[in-house]
Amino acid sequence: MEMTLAAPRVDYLNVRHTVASWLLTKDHKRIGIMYLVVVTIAFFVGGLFASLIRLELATPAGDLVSSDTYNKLFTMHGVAMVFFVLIPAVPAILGNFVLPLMLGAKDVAFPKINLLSWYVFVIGFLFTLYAMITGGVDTGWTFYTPYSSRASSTNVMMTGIGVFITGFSSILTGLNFMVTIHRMRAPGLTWFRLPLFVWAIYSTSLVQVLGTPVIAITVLALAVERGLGFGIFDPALGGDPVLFQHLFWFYSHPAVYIMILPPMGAISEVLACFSRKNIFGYSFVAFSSLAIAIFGFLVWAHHLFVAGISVYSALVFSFLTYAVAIPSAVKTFNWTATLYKGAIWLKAPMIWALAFLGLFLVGGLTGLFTAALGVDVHIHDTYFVVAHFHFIMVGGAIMGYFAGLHYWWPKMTGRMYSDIWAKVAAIIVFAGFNLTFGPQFILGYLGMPRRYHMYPEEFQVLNVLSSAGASILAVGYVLVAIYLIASLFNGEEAGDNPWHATGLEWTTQSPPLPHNFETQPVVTEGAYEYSKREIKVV
Amino acid sequence: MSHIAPKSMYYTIFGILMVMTALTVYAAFHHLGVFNFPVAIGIAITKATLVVLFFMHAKYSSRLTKLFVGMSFFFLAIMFALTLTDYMSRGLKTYPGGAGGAGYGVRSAAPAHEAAPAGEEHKEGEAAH
Amino acid sequence: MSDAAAITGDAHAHGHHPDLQHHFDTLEQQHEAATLGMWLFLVTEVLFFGGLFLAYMLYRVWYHEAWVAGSKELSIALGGFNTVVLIGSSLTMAMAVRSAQTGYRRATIGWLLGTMALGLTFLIVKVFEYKDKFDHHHVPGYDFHVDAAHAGIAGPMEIFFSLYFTMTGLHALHMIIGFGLMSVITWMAYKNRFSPQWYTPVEMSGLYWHFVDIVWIFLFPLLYLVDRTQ
Amino acid sequence: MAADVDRLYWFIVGVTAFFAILVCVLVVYFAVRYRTQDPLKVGSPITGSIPLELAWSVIPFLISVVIFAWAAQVFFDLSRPPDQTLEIYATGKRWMWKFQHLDGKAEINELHVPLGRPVKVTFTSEDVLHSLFFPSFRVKADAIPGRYSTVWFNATKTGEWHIFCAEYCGTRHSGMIGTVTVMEPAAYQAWLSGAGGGGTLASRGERLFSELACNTCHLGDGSGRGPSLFNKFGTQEQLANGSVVNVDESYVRESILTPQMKVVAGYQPVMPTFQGLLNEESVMALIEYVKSLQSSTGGTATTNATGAPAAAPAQEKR
Repeated sequence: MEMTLAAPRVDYLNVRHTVASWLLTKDHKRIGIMYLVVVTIAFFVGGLFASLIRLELATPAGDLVSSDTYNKLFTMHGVAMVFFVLIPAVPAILGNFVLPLMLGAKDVAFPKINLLSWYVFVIGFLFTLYAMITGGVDTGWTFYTPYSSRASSTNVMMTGIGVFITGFSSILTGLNFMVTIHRMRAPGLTWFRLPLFVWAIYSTSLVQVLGTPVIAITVLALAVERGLGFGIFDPALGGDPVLFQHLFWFYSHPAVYIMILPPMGAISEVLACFSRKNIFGYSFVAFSSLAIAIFGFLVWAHHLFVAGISVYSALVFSFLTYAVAIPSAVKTFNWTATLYKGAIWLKAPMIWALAFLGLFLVGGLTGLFTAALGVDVHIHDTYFVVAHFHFIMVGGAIMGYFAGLHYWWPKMTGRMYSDIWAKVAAIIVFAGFNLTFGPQFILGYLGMPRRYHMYPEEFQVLNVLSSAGASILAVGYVLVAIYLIASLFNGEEAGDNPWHATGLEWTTQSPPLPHNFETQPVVTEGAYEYSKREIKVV
Repeated sequence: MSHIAPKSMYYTIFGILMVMTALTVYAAFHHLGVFNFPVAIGIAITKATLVVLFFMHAKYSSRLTKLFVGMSFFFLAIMFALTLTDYMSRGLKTYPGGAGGAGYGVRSAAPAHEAAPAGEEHKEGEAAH
Repeated sequence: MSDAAAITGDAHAHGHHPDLQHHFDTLEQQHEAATLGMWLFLVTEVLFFGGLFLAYMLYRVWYHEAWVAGSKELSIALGGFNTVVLIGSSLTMAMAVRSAQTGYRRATIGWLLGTMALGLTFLIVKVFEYKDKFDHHHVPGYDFHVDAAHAGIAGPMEIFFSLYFTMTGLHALHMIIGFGLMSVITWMAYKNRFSPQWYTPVEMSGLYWHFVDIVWIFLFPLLYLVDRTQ
Repeated sequence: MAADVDRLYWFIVGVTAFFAILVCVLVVYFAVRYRTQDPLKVGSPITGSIPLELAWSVIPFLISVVIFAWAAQVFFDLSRPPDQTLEIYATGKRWMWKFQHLDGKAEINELHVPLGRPVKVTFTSEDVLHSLFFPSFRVKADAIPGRYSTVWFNATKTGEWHIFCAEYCGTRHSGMIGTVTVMEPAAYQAWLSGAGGGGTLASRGERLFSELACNTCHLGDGSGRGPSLFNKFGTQEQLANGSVVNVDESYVRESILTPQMKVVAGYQPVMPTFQGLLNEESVMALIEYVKSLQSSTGGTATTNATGAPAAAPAQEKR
């Protein structure tokens, strides 16, 4: 690993500088960075919509934008965030960057397909962006028929095409990672020596491969119904709109696990590193990822408890939903136990990870309410549900993504950001987040339905609190962007292993070589054998 | 690199597939009651299995490949089975002689109807004692 | 890729087989990865069509009469002919892969051309079938109507034809993509790119083609043969 | 019912708060207790504990099962209207709720109900999906075009409460709201006998029944081209294709709009469709009329709920 420091080191960033060398790259690390750019744009687009939504909801009357505009805002917020931020964030950015490094591989199994999936992703995003700019779409990100197929007069087709195309990116990425994990592991890197992030990515890929085609066909069926006048879900012909919801959620519920599993993996890495010890119950955490991925396919109709499915079916799905809660609980307890008797080094990634733990905990536990049939009848489609899934997806997935991003940022860029500012940002985001979405649980139980442009006046106090929280949240996110970008220009050299972490990605230089490793790494021990390293008794 | 199967195997499989195609058409013209559908789908599954095993060499592939093939049909079966829990039970009553579920109504049972409109006021009085 | 390798002076697996990509150690590993990837792609295809089959199943149970009536509007002769053609093309494809395995270039090209010819035949027949539906106003959303005897089940029959067109249309689209794939492979075979050591593209295209065949194996009885006795 | 939901709700609040606080306290305690500034210090090599893993898998599972069972019980109660409900029909259309009382009175975005009496609302949608949501009564269900859904509640407090549409339905989704007024039974009676109406719903159905010439085929004695509809509602009907169907609101609706789909055994599929000729209110009036054709009392009240299906005469035979 000794590098001659006399000449500037060659790394994946400075090996070529032309634009073409980026746009035609097959290097998984560069592709990861390119995803980072597009996803960040999508994040701020979605965030802009969210800000406008919260601004409008500061008053009960619809006085900032028209109802039609408001409906477009929450739809486009959902579409941008779900399909272009949450789903690709951790797998396509961090997964692309660190997965081959963690495996000791030179690249993913299919580098060309990897590049192709980035292009597919961008094309899908451009279609969606075009749909947003030329009038927007107002169906809600769920595209429920018959509103989407017969009633809405907005750009449903264009958005649907965008989502459809993006789905292929997700499929190709998942497929690529699965084959990579099966076939490209370094010598000695057995399944139970894999970092938990790899287990998480594998489980995610499984969901991407199995679930995404179903949303593709669902959107396609919607497209032929809307575009060609076919009738597959059309109640006027005797079709069943609930069937659309079944198909939609067969993908979109597991998609929640596409969003949350990889951040869970990143959290395992960060917690192990900054506790300086093994993950408590490695195999339980590893298998709980797989279990979540598989059980995740058995619970979709808990989105349909009041949608007109049979009571017996609701019973089955409610029970299965409680079953999928268990692996998540197991993970949380194991993470907590990991901290026990660790040597806890509270650097910025750890702060983000601990914030994740708190928020994900609330998100997961409030899932017990929505899965409970008798309660769900009341809270379904209210702000309770909005708060619940934001705790999972923003409190969980986005916090986990930021934890991972802060953890691997020095590896990706070779630069270190300001630790203090990063901690401040984590605390601001944590506080702002709780203030934004905490009151929404109460709003929901009081009965405020989601997707409401105007609301009765008695809900105003809680809505103002929520909007105030959102502005704090926005400050936090902008702060993150500022200090991370600043680190590129004036950040300290990070060094190859600033966190003194285990894992193959830290054995190569920062930023890594174009082909990752000088020599083929050979693995002889488990992923988190901190205790076998330099032991220093205090 | 891979197993090379004899030409005769491919021709045999093709022959079997042709026979089964003829069989499925033949079966469609005979009234088999509820069995028409299972027979048709059974023949189709057999044909598909033959193609997968021999034409697509799944028989000679790694266990992992076989696992993936099985996985796709496993999850497809989950999709069908769990969706059917809804569609197959929509017509059931929630309790004997009673009402269908709240909002789960379509093909479900009707409440035993009790109130004819003309009796409304009369009943109102009853309920209030 | 290779430029980067040159700069770092990283001495890795170049100089083996020309088709061995830099990030694999052996052709064997590369082939296995490709096979696995292709099968995973087919897994997604199974679930892709699966969604439509699910819709088909549910409506078939609900609207059996409409399904029977709709099915009778389809031509068993043409559908059956196409089934034979497509299974035949699967045979020629399997033989093409076998020829590539054993290194017979001319035979490979011949079988591939045969596969393409059969695929084209299928598509041409499909065009005539579609045209017939247009003539009989059986295209949903496009002046759809059914004869008076079925007026009461016109709605569900429209659903039947919606599914018919979506499923066979998607299948035909897969055929067209497969045809394009075959053209490329044939050209590669013509350029003598394959050898018994490396014929992965032929095999992968073969897997895809067989999958498209399997979809039709289900579509034929489900759409054309619902119940001919009623 | 609302009280039952709330009890369950607060139980889950208790359980989740316990675990949330437990984990948060442990995380914060560990993070403070074991913190270090020394990056080279390592933690204890603890890799796991099977008993602990089992404990925190099994205990949450058992708690989940308790919540599941309790919630399922509440759900079944919510799904199961009691006998002797006050029936109200409703239609959702963009962007209003239309309520139809059996005595003929109709309301838009307003609903008056008596205190202390179970009310059952049977509703559908004329266009896209809606969801009829009574937050104060803790019930909601989606309104689906072409199908009937029901919710029921028993108001325990007088006053005015919200009605919301909870399923996104387009531009004025947030304006598709209304007020349910819970009144003392006496006040309710007074309100009911006030102006408005125009005959009961069933009598409107009866009028339609003859205007549309339904009565030329559906003769009372069953000798017509269509089956008699007397004492039909709530029974089971043998269909021409061999299956059996429950004669409920949905089946009557289906028979009016797509009459050839489920033909009664022994009859020819000769009935014309009324799709496009009837609006949802008219269909509901017809259904109410068919419902009123009960037993020997012939249109007057029959409160014998339990006996009705069993006492119904045998199916039509030809």
